[in-house]
Amino acid sequence: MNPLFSTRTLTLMSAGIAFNMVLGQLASMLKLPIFLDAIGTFVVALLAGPLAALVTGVATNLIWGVLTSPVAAAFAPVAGVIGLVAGLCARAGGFRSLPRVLLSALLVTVAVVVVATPIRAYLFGGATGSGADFFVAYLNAVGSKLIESVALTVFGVNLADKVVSALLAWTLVRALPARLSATFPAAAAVR
Amino acid sequence: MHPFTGFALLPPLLLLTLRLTDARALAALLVVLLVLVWMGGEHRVRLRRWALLMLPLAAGLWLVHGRYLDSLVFGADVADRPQRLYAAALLWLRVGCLLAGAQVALRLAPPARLTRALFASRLPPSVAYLLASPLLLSVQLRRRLAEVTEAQRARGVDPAAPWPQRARTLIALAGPLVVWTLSDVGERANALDARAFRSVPCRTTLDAPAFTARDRALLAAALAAFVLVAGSWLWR
Amino acid sequence: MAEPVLSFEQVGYGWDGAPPLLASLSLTVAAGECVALVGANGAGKSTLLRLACGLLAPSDGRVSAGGLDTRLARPSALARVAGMMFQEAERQLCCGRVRDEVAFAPRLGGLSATEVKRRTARALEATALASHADAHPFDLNAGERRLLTLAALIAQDVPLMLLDEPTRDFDAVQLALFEAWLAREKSAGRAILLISHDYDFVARNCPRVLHLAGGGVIADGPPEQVLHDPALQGDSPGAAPTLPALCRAIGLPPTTDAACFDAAWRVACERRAALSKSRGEA
Amino acid sequence: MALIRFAQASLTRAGATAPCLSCIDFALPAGQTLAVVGGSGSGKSTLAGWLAGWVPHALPATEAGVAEFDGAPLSGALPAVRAGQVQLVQGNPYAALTGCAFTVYDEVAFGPENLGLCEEEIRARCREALALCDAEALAVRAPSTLSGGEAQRVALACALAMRPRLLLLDEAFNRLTPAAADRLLERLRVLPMLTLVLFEKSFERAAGADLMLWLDGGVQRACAEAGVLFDRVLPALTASDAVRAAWRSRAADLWRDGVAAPCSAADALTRFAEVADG
Repeated sequence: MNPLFSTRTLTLMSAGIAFNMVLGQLASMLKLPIFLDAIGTFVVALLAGPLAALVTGVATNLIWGVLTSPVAAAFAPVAGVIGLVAGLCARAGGFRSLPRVLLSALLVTVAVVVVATPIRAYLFGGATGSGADFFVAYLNAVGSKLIESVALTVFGVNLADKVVSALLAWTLVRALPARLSATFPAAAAVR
Repeated sequence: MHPFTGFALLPPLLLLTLRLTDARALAALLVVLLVLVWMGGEHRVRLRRWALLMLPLAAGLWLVHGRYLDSLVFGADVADRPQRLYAAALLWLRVGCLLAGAQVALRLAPPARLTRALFASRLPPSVAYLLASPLLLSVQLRRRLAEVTEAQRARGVDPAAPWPQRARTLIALAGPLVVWTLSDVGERANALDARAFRSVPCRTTLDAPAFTARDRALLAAALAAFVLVAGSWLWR
Repeated sequence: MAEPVLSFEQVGYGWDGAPPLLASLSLTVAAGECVALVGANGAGKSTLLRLACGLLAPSDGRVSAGGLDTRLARPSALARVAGMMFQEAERQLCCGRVRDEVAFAPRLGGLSATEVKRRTARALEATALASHADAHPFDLNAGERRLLTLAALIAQDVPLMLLDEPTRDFDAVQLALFEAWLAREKSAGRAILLISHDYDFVARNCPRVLHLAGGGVIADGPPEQVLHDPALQGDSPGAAPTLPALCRAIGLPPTTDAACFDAAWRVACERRAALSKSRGEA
Repeated sequence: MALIRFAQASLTRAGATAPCLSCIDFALPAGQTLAVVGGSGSGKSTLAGWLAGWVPHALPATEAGVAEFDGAPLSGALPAVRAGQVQLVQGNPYAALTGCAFTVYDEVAFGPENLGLCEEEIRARCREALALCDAEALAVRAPSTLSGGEAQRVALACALAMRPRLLLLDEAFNRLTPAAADRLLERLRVLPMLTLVLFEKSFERAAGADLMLWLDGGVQRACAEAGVLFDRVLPALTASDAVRAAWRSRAADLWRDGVAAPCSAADALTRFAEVADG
C-alpha cells in the first residue's frame, strides 16, 4: 500500500511548516504590514502539489494556534486555501515565468480575500494586531462599511504579501540543487 | 502528567470565554490564567510572548473600534464609541484568555515529552511527525544557525555590525539556513526510510508517557466542564 | 626575525563548567611555515584553530593573528588576516552557485567587481573547479565540495590559513592537486596551520608538527620525531609515517620523500643484483 | 546462492541519456565482504544508493540488466520496506540522524521502534549496537551536538540496531582515526550473518575484503581479489606512502616475481624485506 504522502513529501512539508513559522514570527515581531507566513506553503505547492500544500498551510496555523497565538488557528482555513490555489496554479504552469508568477499571486490573493474577510471581520472585528489595522481603521473612517474596509485591506495587504512570497518561493525552488529537485516527480515546472 | 492532558482543558476554556459576556468576569478569568502562567517555569518568556501578541492587538482593536480616525480627521459622529469599545474589549479578553490557557497547557508539555507522546499516540505516524516537526526542527535550526554564524564570521560577516550592513548580514546568515533546510529534506527522508518509518502501521514507543489516573481524572473534569458550560448555555 | 603571523601567549581556554581544555599554551607560526597539529580526539585541536582566527576568545593570555589581538579585532578585520576551512564543508556553504560561493568573502570585503572576478577565476582554476562554476555546491561530490571550500579560502587571500582535516574527502588526484597548491603557497610565504590524521600526508608536507595533549603542546619538531610518540600510533606495526618506517626496516636512510626513496631503493636493488651476479660468477 | 547478483546491469538517472553506472557484473555470497573502490565521482555512492533500494523513490533512475538482492529485484519497493534487510551508512554521519529524537539513545531506538518490536527486544538491540560502536557514553547526548567522529559511531549504531543482513558502508569511517576505524571494521567482519559492502577510495581499508570491485567513471573495470588488482587500481586510490612505494617499485620492475603486492603499510614492510633478502 502506498501512503498518501511519500516520506520525501512529508519531510518537505515539515520544512515548509518550519519556514512559515520562522518567517511569520519574524514578520510579526518586526510589525511588518505583510505576513510572510506562506512562503513555505508556496515552496511545498511548487514541489509537491496542491494537496500537500493545503495540509502544510493548515498544519502551520493549527500548530501555531497551540504554540503561540489562537488568532493563527482561526485563520487555518485561509492558510489551507493559499496552498490549494497556489498548488493548482503551479500545476497549470503558473510558475513558468515572471508574469505568470504575478498572475498566480493575484489569483491566490482573490481566494484569500473570499475566505479571510469574514473571519477577520466577524471573529476579530477587523483587527489582528498587525500594521494593517491602521488601514482598516482609515478605510472604515472614510466611510465604507467595516466588511468592505476589511476586504479592501485584506486584498491590499495580501496582494503585497502573496507577490513577495510567491516570488521568493519561486526563486528558491529555481535555485535548488538538481539532485534534490529531481526527487520530486510531482514538482511543477518553474522555468 | 501526560503532555496531552493540558490541551484537553482548552476546549472548555474556549467555550467558557464565549459563554461569559461580562468584561469583569472575563478579566478575572484572565488574571487567574496569567497567574497560572507566572507560577510555571520559563514564565518570563511565556509572559513576554503573551504581551507581544496581545498589546498590538489591543492597539488595533482600539484604533478600529474607537473610530478615532473618524472623529479626529472627518469629525464623524461617534456616539456609539463606548459600546463598540466594550465589545472590542470583550474580544480582546477572550483571545487573551485562550492565549494564556495555551501557555499553561504548553507548560505541562516539554518538547521532548510532547514529541514522544505524539509518536506513541494513536495518530498515524505521518501526522505525528508533521505535528512534532516544529518542535524537532526548532532545536536543529537554532543549532544550525549557531554553526552558520560561526562559519560566516570567519569569512568576515559581523553579526554586530551597524545597521546599513545589517541587511547584508541577515542575507548571509539566512541564505545558508534556507539552503540547508531544503537540502536536508532529501537526506532526512532517506534517514526516515532507512529506519523503516511507517513500514508497519503500529510502532512501539519506548518510555511512552503514561496516562495515569490523575490524567484520567483531569480529562473527565475537562469533559464535565465542557458539558456544564454548554448545558448552561443551552438552558438559557 | 620577522613578526610571527600567529602567536599564542600563555593561552588558556575552557568551556563553561568543564576543566580547562587548554592551559598556558604558547606557540608561534611564522610566514611561509606549514605546521601540522596532531593529537587524540578531544585534545582541543579544533578549539585551538577557532582561537587562532578569533571565533573563540581565550579565557587567559593573548592570541594575535597578523598583528591583531583576536579579542579586540572586529570579524571583518580578522577575515582579512586569517581564514578557516571547517571540518564539515556543508556547514560553511551559503550560495546557490559555486562561483558565488567563491566570490562571497571578497565581495563582503568590499573589493571592486573586477578584483572579485580576478580572484574568483584564479581560485577556481587552482582547484580545477572552473568547469563547475555554475553548478550548485550541493550537486558536487564530497571531494569537489572540499575543494570548493579551499577555493573560497584562496579567494579570501589571507596570510594565515587554518585547515581542519583538509584531506579527508580527497581522492588520489584531488590530493595531488591539493599538495601542489600547498607547496606553492609555502614558497609564496603563506602561513598554514592544519589538523590531520593522515600522518603520511603530514610527513610529506609539514616540516613542523605540534603534538597537542593534556591542554598543551607536548612536542614541537620535525614530523618523524614528533609522530613517533606511541600515543599517536595505533597498535599496528606499520607505524606512520610509513615511508621512514619502511626505510628503517630494509636498511635505507630514512626519508619522507618518494623520489629519494625510489633512488635509494634502485641503488640497493642494483647493488644486490651485481652482488648476486658476482657470486654466481665466483 | 548469492545474496547480491548483478549481471550486465546499468542505471540511468531520470532526465539523463547516458547511464551513470554501467557494466555492473558480480555476485556476492552471503557472509562475504566486498569492497567497491574508485576515486571521487566514480559512482560509488550511486551504487551504494542502488543497493540500498533507493531506486526509484530516492534516486530517480531506470535500470537495465539484472540487479537482484536475495533473488528479488533490487528496485521498485518502497525504501522503508527494505530497511530491516539492508542498511546504508553514509560518509556524512549527520545525514543518518532522523531529527525525531532528543537523545542519542532515542535516535538508535527509533528504527527498532518503527519495526514494532517489543520493548525488551528494542532495548537489547540498542545496548548491543551502542556497545559494538563504543558509543555507550554518548547515549544521553543530544544528537545535534555530536562531533563528526562521534556522529559516525552513532550512525553505525543506528544501522546495526536494525539487524540488517546487508550492511553498506560508504566511507562510513572517514571521520574516525585510522586505528578506531580498523577496530570497528574488524568487529563488523566477525559478526555472524552479516554481509558487508565497503565503498572506499583508500586502498588499504578496502584490501581486507574478500573481493574488490573497481569503478571508474561509473563503469565497472574489474572485480577480483585486491592483490590481483593492485597494479591497476592504485593510481586511482589513496594509499600510504609505503604501499605506494611498492607500486612504483613494481612498475619500475624492481620487484621479485613470486612476492605478492602488499595490502597494508605493515604488509609492505615485510614484502619489501622479502624482495631485498630473497
